[in-house]
Amino acid sequence: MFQKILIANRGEIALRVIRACREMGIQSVAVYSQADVDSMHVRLADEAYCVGTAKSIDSYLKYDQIIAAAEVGNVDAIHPGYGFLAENAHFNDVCRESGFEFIGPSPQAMEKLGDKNTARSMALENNVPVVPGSDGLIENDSTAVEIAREIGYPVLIKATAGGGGKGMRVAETEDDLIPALSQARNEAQAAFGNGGVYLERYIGAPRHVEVQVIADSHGNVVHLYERDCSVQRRHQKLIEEAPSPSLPPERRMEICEAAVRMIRGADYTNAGTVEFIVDASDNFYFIEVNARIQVEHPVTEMITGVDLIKSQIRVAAGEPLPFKQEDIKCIGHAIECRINAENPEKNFMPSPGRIDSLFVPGGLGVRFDSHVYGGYTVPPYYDSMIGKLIVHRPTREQAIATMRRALGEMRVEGITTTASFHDRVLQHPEFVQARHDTKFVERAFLPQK
Amino acid sequence: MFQKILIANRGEIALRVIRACREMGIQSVAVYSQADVDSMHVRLADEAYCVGTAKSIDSYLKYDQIIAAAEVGNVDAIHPGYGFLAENAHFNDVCRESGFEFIGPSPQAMEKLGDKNTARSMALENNVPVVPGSDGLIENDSTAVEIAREIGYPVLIKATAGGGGKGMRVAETEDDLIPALSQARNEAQAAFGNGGVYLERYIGAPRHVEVQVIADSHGNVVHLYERDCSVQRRHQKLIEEAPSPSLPPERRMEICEAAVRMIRGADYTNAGTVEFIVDASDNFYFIEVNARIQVEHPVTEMITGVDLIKSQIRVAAGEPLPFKQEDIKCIGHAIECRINAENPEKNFMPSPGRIDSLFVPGGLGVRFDSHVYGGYTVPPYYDSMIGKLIVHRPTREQAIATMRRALGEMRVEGITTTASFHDRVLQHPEFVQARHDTKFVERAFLPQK
Amino acid sequence: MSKGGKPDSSVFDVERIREIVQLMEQHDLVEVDLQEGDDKIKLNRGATTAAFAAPQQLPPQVPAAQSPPPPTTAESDVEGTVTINCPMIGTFYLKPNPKAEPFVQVGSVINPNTVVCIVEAMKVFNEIPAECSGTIIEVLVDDQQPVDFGKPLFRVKVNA
Amino acid sequence: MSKGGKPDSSVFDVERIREIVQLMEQHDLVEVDLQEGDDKIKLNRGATTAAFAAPQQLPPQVPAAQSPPPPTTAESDVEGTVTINCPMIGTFYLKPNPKAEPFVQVGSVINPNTVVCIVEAMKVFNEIPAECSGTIIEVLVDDQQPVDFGKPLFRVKVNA
Repeated sequence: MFQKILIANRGEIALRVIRACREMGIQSVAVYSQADVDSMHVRLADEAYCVGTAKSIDSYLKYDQIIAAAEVGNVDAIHPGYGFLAENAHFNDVCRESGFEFIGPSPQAMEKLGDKNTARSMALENNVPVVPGSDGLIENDSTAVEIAREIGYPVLIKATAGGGGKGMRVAETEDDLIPALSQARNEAQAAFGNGGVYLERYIGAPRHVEVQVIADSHGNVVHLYERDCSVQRRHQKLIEEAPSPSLPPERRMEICEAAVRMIRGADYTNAGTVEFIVDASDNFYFIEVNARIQVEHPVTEMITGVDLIKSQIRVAAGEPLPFKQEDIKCIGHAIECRINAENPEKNFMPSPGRIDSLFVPGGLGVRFDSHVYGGYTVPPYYDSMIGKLIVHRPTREQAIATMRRALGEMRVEGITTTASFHDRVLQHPEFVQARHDTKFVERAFLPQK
Repeated sequence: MFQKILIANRGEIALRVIRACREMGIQSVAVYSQADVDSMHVRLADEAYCVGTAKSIDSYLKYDQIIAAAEVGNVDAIHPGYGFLAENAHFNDVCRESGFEFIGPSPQAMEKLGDKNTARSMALENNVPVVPGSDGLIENDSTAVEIAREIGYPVLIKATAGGGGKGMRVAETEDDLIPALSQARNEAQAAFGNGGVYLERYIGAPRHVEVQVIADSHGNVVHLYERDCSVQRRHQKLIEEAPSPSLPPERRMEICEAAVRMIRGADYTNAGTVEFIVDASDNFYFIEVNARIQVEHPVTEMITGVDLIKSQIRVAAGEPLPFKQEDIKCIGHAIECRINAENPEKNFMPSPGRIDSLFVPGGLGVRFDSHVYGGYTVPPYYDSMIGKLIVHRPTREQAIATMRRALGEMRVEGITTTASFHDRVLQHPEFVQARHDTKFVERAFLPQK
Repeated sequence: MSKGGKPDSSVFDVERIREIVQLMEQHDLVEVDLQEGDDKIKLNRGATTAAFAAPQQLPPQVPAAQSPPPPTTAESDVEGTVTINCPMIGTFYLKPNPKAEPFVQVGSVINPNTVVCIVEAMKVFNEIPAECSGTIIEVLVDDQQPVDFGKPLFRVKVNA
Repeated sequence: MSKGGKPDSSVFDVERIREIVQLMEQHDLVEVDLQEGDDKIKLNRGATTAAFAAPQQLPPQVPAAQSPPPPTTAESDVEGTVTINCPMIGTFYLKPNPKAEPFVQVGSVINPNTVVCIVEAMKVFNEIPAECSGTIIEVLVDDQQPVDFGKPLFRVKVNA
């Protein structure tokens, strides 16, 4: 087992990894930017090194400084958390080349799955359903028209290098197709320097369901059931829950097994998430694999009792998984609300600043994963999440009640948070009845343009 | 179901009840002393009424003010928490006479079980093992000698009205008996106005094991397994865990079933705890029934998933228990550390004062039940507990690791707490190997006189 | 002091803006929005932090952690006055019965034994004595409202 | 001082905008919105955040939220001196090799190009230039110790 691990991240996920290390008797090394000197991850780690100035590009994204910190700290392994360098196959490679285990999949698996076309092909090979679409890039307009007819309208045009909605267009009819295609190409070229696009069937208001999988280097692949992350605003997840409140039991087993096939087929080790969209008839389609631990991993931990970060560390150290598929039981229902320093009244404008006073919710069924404290200043340089409020109760109804209670008792004075917005979502009939999809928040809460 | 409940308590247990009410859609009414105006229970309740000055005797113990608050608040029921008026049968009666349901057992059951001799007789009637001893009070010295011979030395002399070790003496041999008897009588007379004493076999270093039971008014009595509370200092529990780490499985079933017989035999409704001592050969002996919710109830909630406060409220409202015995599963291991504002370096001297800054432990498996926050002043008038740190993990070993991690990351600046002491206990081999008993803390940590 | 009020000066007058901003700072204003016809001055300040500390504080008339029962009357924050505070929780009655005159009203001269109100609790109507001498200058609670321990009921100008 | 008040000046008068911006900065204004007929000046300061970043966190010698790599030297809290701060994480070497003399010691006179130490990171021995002129008055780190970004290495009395 590792003696010492460096955490190449900040905020709550840095704390999460430090906590796992401490419980395993592993020394932890934090890195931090000058803006994070008062951060809890710096205080709680066994050692901490400043790696640069506030902006991520000058600190948390600087390979050389992070590797140098790993050398100075004399660590065995590096945990990348999520965001920053977590899905950077090159950094992954550099870590290993420099003699540090990277706690995540191999650079090869990361790279393959990071490319959407390759990932899609792998899904098809492994009998994992994908959204009907073009096999690879669209060569020219006439092929596009043909393929779109096969797929059936509406069709979605997507940039192969894309992300965040850039280079994405919907064509409702054949008349829209050619103009939409050229817009998408131009946007993709401008944004990513790669104008390659592909087509697929447009699924208007899907649910987002993802399956947590973990694989060791001994050929064991185990899923830890699914999460529903359909409460999103502009593709940003706001609320996640496990298990899915709306997937029929037989579909649930199918989607989990598909995810295991995908991970096994990719020769993937460590924790990964297989993302799907689910249409109104409960058909599911593979979207992508997130080759890292995810923000919302705690809901899975709550229903399974499995510590995912410790499992990541064990697997990276070459140990076999300490559980088999049949050991994983799903007990109760868990919900996570991402508490962001944003003003929901002002279009979710970031609200960084000093937290003058804080009351952390507690009591039965409540978990709060956060790096903030009363007197802490939320810096403006990083993402606005200040904590994850997680509840676990025997039923979804009880979990919602506990979450609303916990949101209500949380006090974060000095900055504005999204807690009040979450409370509105949690009492909306669509959410309560689990009839919501990924367009729910826009439809129900955001001002229509 | 009740519309509105008054909580006749303060601190973390007041919060605990308010939380249950909020999740059930019940309005909550807090009462508070002038010293507690900034208290979290005042802020979180739907209404709050000041009932007097700082000292408990002038506020939290004032029946008339509490009943008046219940009238002004127009509540349906009163939850007494623990301590203060919780086991006061007269207050219980006054609540009911004034038209408010008392969330607890009937005054009759409370009174019967509150008397140690009656409770002992009831145990015998219900085939619940008791420590071998005199059937009732010792009439005179010669009977004492006879009975002590039957019981076998060492024998313990105990005041019938006693508590906290007052009026208690051990006689190692027959020579010690008569002097010890008269000392115990005099002390009991002085302390309680009642010199009645009885004899029982002295069990030197027992474990303290108690069984959580809940009964409804429809004849259903269900146990929620046992707790071990052997980590004590001067009869004050410091650390509690569930399940017992040292009781063999068959004994475990026997002790739980004995507790159910006791509660059923006493015509007891609502939550109650049946306390036993367990000797080195795993024989268990009934000690008493605690006719209230207990400080350590969360460890039972963690392993069973049952919300005990909500169950109390439901039962008091006349509802049947929503579960049967066979529904109660014991999952994982839970530990609670009572975090007190005391200085373990200075003989646990209370350390009230302002909490300048607070970092609440979080993460997987951690629950913190507390009314304090950064900027809160711990008043000197009440008990020194500022929170209960509770962990729940699949195994005891993991629970200890998580507790040590959580204790380590807790920051309570401005006052001294017992967190560091708990950490020492948790790494002691006797505790780790579960070989400890109620004398463990004295033996291992306290300066010998 | 201010010259910014001159109706003929431009809204773009930096000197006037400076004065407004200083005012905002001194008085912790977050926003000033002035408009006159087509003229408009709107200023927003960022940190509103000073405002947060205050609310939790104790009502000024009740000392924080007082352990002996406080006097029914307590020094008030208004000089030369005291408040008569409620010694128990209950319902406040200004009149002995609905048709009667109030026990006291603004201007009533009281001595320590003057009954100033009734607080009803548990069906008992408790007559509350003034416990001070002076003149009632303000009734602080409406008739038949719930009151709790320490609640200021009347403000009294004490006899010099 | 202010010339911005001239009613005849254009809204595009940079001098006036500068003054307003200075005001905004000094007084932590987030927004200024001025309108007079069709003339309008509206200024928004991006983040209320500039105010937040600064206070507690940063070591005083390093300017707050500087994004280009900061100067190796920074003003020190001791008057007339600066510190040479470490531009990277690594291991600090005072000497080019174990048997050699230190690059500098107390009393050494340095110019911006003087190599003051080596910081080894990832097997690369980086020579660190002084980037200031003056006299070394204190060596702040022991030889072969780990150093990280921004760590003060030397105190320098700067040339007057």
